[in-house]
Amino acid sequence: MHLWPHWLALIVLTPLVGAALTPVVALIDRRTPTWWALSTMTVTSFAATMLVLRIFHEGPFSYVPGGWTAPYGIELHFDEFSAVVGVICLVGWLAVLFSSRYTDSLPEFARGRTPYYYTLLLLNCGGMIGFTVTGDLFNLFVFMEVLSLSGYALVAVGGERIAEMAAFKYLLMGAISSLLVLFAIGFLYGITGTLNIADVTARLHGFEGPTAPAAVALGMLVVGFATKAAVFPLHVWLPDAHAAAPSPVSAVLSGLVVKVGVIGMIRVYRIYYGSGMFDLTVLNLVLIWLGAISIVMGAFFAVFQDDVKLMLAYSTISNIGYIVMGLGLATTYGVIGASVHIFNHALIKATLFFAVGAIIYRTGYRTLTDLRGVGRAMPLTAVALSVGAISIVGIPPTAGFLCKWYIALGAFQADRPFFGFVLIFGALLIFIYYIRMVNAFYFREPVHAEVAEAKDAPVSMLLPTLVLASLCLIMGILGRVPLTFIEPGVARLLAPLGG
Amino acid sequence: MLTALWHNIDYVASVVLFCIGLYVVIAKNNLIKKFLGLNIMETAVFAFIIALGVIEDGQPPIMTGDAHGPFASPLPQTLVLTGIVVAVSTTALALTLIIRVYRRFGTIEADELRELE
Amino acid sequence: MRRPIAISLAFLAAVPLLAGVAGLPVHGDPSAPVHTHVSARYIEHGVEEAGASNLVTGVLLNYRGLDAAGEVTVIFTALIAVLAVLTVASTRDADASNHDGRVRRSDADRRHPDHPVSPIVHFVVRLIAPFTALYAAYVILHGHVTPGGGFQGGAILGGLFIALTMVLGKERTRPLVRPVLAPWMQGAAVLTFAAVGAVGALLTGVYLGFPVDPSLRIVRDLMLIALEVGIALGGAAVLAMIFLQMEAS
Amino acid sequence: MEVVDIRPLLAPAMSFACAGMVFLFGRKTHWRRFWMLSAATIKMLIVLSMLPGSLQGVVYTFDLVDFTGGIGLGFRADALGMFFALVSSSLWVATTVYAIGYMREDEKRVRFFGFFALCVSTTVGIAFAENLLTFFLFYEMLTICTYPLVIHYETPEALSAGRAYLTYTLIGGAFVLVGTVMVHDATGTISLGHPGILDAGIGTGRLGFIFGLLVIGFATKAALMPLHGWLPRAMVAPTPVSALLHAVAVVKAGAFGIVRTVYNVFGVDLLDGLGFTLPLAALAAFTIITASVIAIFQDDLKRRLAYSTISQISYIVLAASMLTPFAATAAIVHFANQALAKITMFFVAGAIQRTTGKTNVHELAGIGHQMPWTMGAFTVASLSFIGMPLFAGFITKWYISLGALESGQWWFLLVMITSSLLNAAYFLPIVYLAFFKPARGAAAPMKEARPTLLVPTLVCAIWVIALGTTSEVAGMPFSLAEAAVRFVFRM
Amino acid sequence: MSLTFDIFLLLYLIAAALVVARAKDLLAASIVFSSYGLALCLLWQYRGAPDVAMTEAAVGAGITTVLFLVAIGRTTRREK
Repeated sequence: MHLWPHWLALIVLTPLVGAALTPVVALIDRRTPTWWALSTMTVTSFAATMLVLRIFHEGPFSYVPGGWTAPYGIELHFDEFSAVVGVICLVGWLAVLFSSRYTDSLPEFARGRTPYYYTLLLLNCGGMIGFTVTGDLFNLFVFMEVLSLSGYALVAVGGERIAEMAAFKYLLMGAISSLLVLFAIGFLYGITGTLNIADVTARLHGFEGPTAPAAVALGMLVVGFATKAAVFPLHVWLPDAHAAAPSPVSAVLSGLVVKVGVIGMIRVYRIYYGSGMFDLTVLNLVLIWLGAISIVMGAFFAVFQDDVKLMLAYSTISNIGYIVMGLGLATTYGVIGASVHIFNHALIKATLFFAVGAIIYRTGYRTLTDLRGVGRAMPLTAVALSVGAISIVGIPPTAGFLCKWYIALGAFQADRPFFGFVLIFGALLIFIYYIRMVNAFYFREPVHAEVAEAKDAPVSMLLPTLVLASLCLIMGILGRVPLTFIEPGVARLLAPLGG
Repeated sequence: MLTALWHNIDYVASVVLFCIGLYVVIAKNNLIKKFLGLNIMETAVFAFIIALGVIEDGQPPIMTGDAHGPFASPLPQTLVLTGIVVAVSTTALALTLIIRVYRRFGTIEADELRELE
Repeated sequence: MRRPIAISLAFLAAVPLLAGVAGLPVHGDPSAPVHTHVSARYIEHGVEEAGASNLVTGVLLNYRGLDAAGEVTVIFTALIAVLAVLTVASTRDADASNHDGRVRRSDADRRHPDHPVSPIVHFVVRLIAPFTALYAAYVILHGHVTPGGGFQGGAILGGLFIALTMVLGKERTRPLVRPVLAPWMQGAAVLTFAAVGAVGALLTGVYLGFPVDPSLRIVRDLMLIALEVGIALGGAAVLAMIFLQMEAS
Repeated sequence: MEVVDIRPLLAPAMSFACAGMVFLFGRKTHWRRFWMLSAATIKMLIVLSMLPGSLQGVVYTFDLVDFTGGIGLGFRADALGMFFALVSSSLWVATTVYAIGYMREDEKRVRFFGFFALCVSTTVGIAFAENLLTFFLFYEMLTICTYPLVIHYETPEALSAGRAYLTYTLIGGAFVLVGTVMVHDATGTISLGHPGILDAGIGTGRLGFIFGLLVIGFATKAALMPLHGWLPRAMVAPTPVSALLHAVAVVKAGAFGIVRTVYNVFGVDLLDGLGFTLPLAALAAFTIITASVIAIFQDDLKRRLAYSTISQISYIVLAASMLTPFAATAAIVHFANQALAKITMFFVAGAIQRTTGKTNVHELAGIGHQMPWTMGAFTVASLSFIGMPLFAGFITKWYISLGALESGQWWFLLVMITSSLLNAAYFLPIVYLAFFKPARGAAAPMKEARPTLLVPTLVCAIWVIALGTTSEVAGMPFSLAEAAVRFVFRM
Repeated sequence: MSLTFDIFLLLYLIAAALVVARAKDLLAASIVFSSYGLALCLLWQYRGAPDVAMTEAAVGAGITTVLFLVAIGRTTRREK
């Protein structure tokens, strides 16, 4: 049997089945869950590679489990935006590797949380993968729940003092947003009688009858996904949750899980642009403004944080602002920039959280004041951190640059130069923070002996960090590749708008 | 408009329930209470989706020999089945977190927790 | 302060929602898209295509099998999440056998002894327990013909287990949750879906495919029943373990 | 004629590599010196090796990476860039020697020399930047690399000066970036390889916006008033850094940016029709006069020099905004003239401070007898600034005046004359004090600065005279400036 | 399905929800919530959704309530 057509099903199933078996293999030995999770992610990554290769060759394609063609069955649909599975697998794989030593430092893990931790990590990745590749609205919701539930638990699993509280806050907002999405799916189903995204789009095209349900559904979907993506003012759950989680989890949450909201929004846009039911100018304007506020506010709060992880969490809000703004601009450049930033920000943020995690692992401190002088003690980690830092600011030739450039261009293309300014000043604010960080890490005398005597991170942490850091550079230099890759997808998304 | 609402009385009821739930989630201070509110919201959405599949003088979509139509749509029912499972999962995790929070801080009132943080 | 905001927000949500529902096709209207589009085919061909008279089961397991797979994954996730969050430092005797979610006698246990239960409840629960179990089995195995199915039956089984635990105490029900078996039980539903899906892939060429050929009808029915049983066992195990874990915390 | 050649990349890479070596292996003094000196020399030789070709109109280009559609990193050594690169790379050698002498006892030498090398690397990067993005990149890197130098002593004063410096220049950088994006949006290219890429079809409003953004962005670094606030405060830095900031790198980078904006982004023809440059010229004139007046009242020698710098840099801006060939020549030549004279002065100030510990002007009475060679060099530089013929500064003033006449804006002449008088008013008293006022108390015996400080000072002073006398000699920097002007004015 | 019964059920649901909202005693709120679930179950049975009704009875009214009770037992019964 040739596996070629089945990768799409396998990529969804592998992590889930792997997760289901993780508690089983945990019976064998304390270390097996790590290796098991690692090999599961390896298989998944292989599947992701095959899928990305296939879309390079053929363009978007579908798979129908059960053989019931859409709209009667569930369709898995792989388009350019789904290629984000590549980065999900990569970061997931590295996060597992990173965790192998990291979890030793968490007291709670000495008492049997380890297998559950890996199970949740796999479930989280599996949920995200399912979410990105499904072509069915309700299936989207189901996978969203898988990844959300595991995400809530992963926040709490580290045992930080406020972890459970942060997780609960995250859960409450996440659950409400999920409900909004489900409600909206109900509305769309009520007026179209179908759940398949493409079919919903087709049936809404030239829809006769009251449009109010579709409009309400649109509103709820946007609010729901914006909450998942932590767009201002629905971001309140994010900083605590991402700061309280164990660092590899923070990398996954900040780099990937919030992006799920954005991908959800892209799917929503696909429906509503495609059906041409509404003129979305006002919504887009709202999104642009919210994006702009997120950028500035996130960056502003980030600047004043002493806690490194908290500051990274705020910078995530800022970066989500970029993406949302790019989407809202609804110009080719803007949307391309936003879509590529989904990929690149995942790499960058994971780099940063890994590096910070390694530093915390070695020193036990997490504020700038405490970590003075750590750059000299842990040179390689600090170099990776610096690379991530300049990437997130968007300095060429790193990964963060081209996307922001494109989003800024998109702002000018949409004749909204003001937002170009906002974008650049947001980057500037973040830049100030990183200068503070570099200053503290390299040019101040250590205040703690642990910091001064720290050794560079162990290989299992250093390797993921450095791999990602070098990818930040490579993706910057080869920035054209993702841009051209995503372009047909964006063109298809925006085609109904004309031009 | 009002007639439309009257004919769709199931829908209206679920909207009302949804809003009551929303009110509880936002207004109440106690985390368990908040989550009771969320459960009300969830059931409201389920009621809404079930109502979508209802058909006039309908039968359950079970095709045993003597059954005759019209049949209610089976699809919304499957959605709600899944939804209920999701809801109970969320509830279980939320209550677990609440228990842990109580162990750590000795309270589950949101404002007191905010001060303790 | 909080209440006015909440009330206004609730009203703010109510207005568009009401406007939205007012625009929906009239409740129960047979010509609504819900009944004419996708569902129409289910009702018309569902029985022979999906192999279940109960169309809900048919749709859930066959047409939209991936949803059901996702559903069991969700509840599995919930269990793992609960286990991960509640496996806490208070149990100092931790060792490898702790991974299984088996209930341990912890400090918490000693603080909260099992509540004494009135003899009547005790008696009633014990009396109906076998019948409940039988009913659950019926619901599970007959789910493709009558209302019910794997998850409903699983929930009943889980509920039964919980009731028994409350009445008889953990000591008596613990043997039901064997350490070696527990992890398998947790993931039973997910694994069943994977296995049945793989069998389907071998038979029909698509994952979770069910053979439609009349000669293979028995295979299809077996697959469906396997799914039902898997979901039921997994669901019951998950619900029971969630309860036990919370109870033991 | 354009030739693909790696040398424009190699030049900045050289000091970059040097910085790396210093950071990695800089703990040993002799190794550090070896790296610094050899890198400085090799780099100067690389730049010099391009000079003959450049004089004949050859442009060396090297595209490092092209991200997409013209956005990329590229290097291009045209005449204008060559001029700037030549100035900075040759002065690097002098400053390196000086700094080795000056920083001999300092504890944080590794950091100092590492970032020092990085600064020069980025300066040459700015000179050779093929497009606005590359320009911006090096421009920002320069900001970052000078920050550790400014805060070198880490006193509260130094830290606050560093913060002010960063605030000004980073915000300026953001303006530049916005401008760059707008240029790309308007034209689809951001290349600096043409005598103007924008055209009037874009609309005056937008053009004005872009011009404002770029000029404001660059003016923060060029310390054009009222954006000069950071510069006097940054005087807390060690003297070689001040010399670097003022003469070679930072301020010049800002001025160079304005020159690039005027000549390569907008182009003379376009700006001539738009009239944006008139306010810029007025601002520059205002800065020249005001800064000079403030300088008169400064007692701290370095602060006086700082205000003098603000004034002098505006010459470049003023000349550039006149949009005539003569004035353009002046603008370009002034890069060298001002750099050499000012670096001489800073070297002197540092030498005095290191040798006698004096930092204020009023303490300098009689110091000319104590350090005759040093103060001689100072006198040469002063005369150059005043605009005495045979000194470098004269060339600038002469060509600006010619440009003023050429464009018919006679009031620039007034500015020139006033500023010469003011220059005299704040420099000559120092010379007078040094040589003709007896020292208070017992006259100190003659005690020159140590050779590592003295020799670079004298070399620079000699160059000030050389530049002032050899403008007609072929192969000297002046002819390079003329080549640049020919390109800009499409002659 | 009579309209009166419909309206009665729906009103009961809303009333139960309001009681849940108002009750200071979390235990009481949970019990009322359980009855709310049973009412829903009844409603759905009449709406032609016996599968969902069964699930709601077992899970929504049953297990969810048990979980709430356990949580209340582990934390606090009174809402402040």
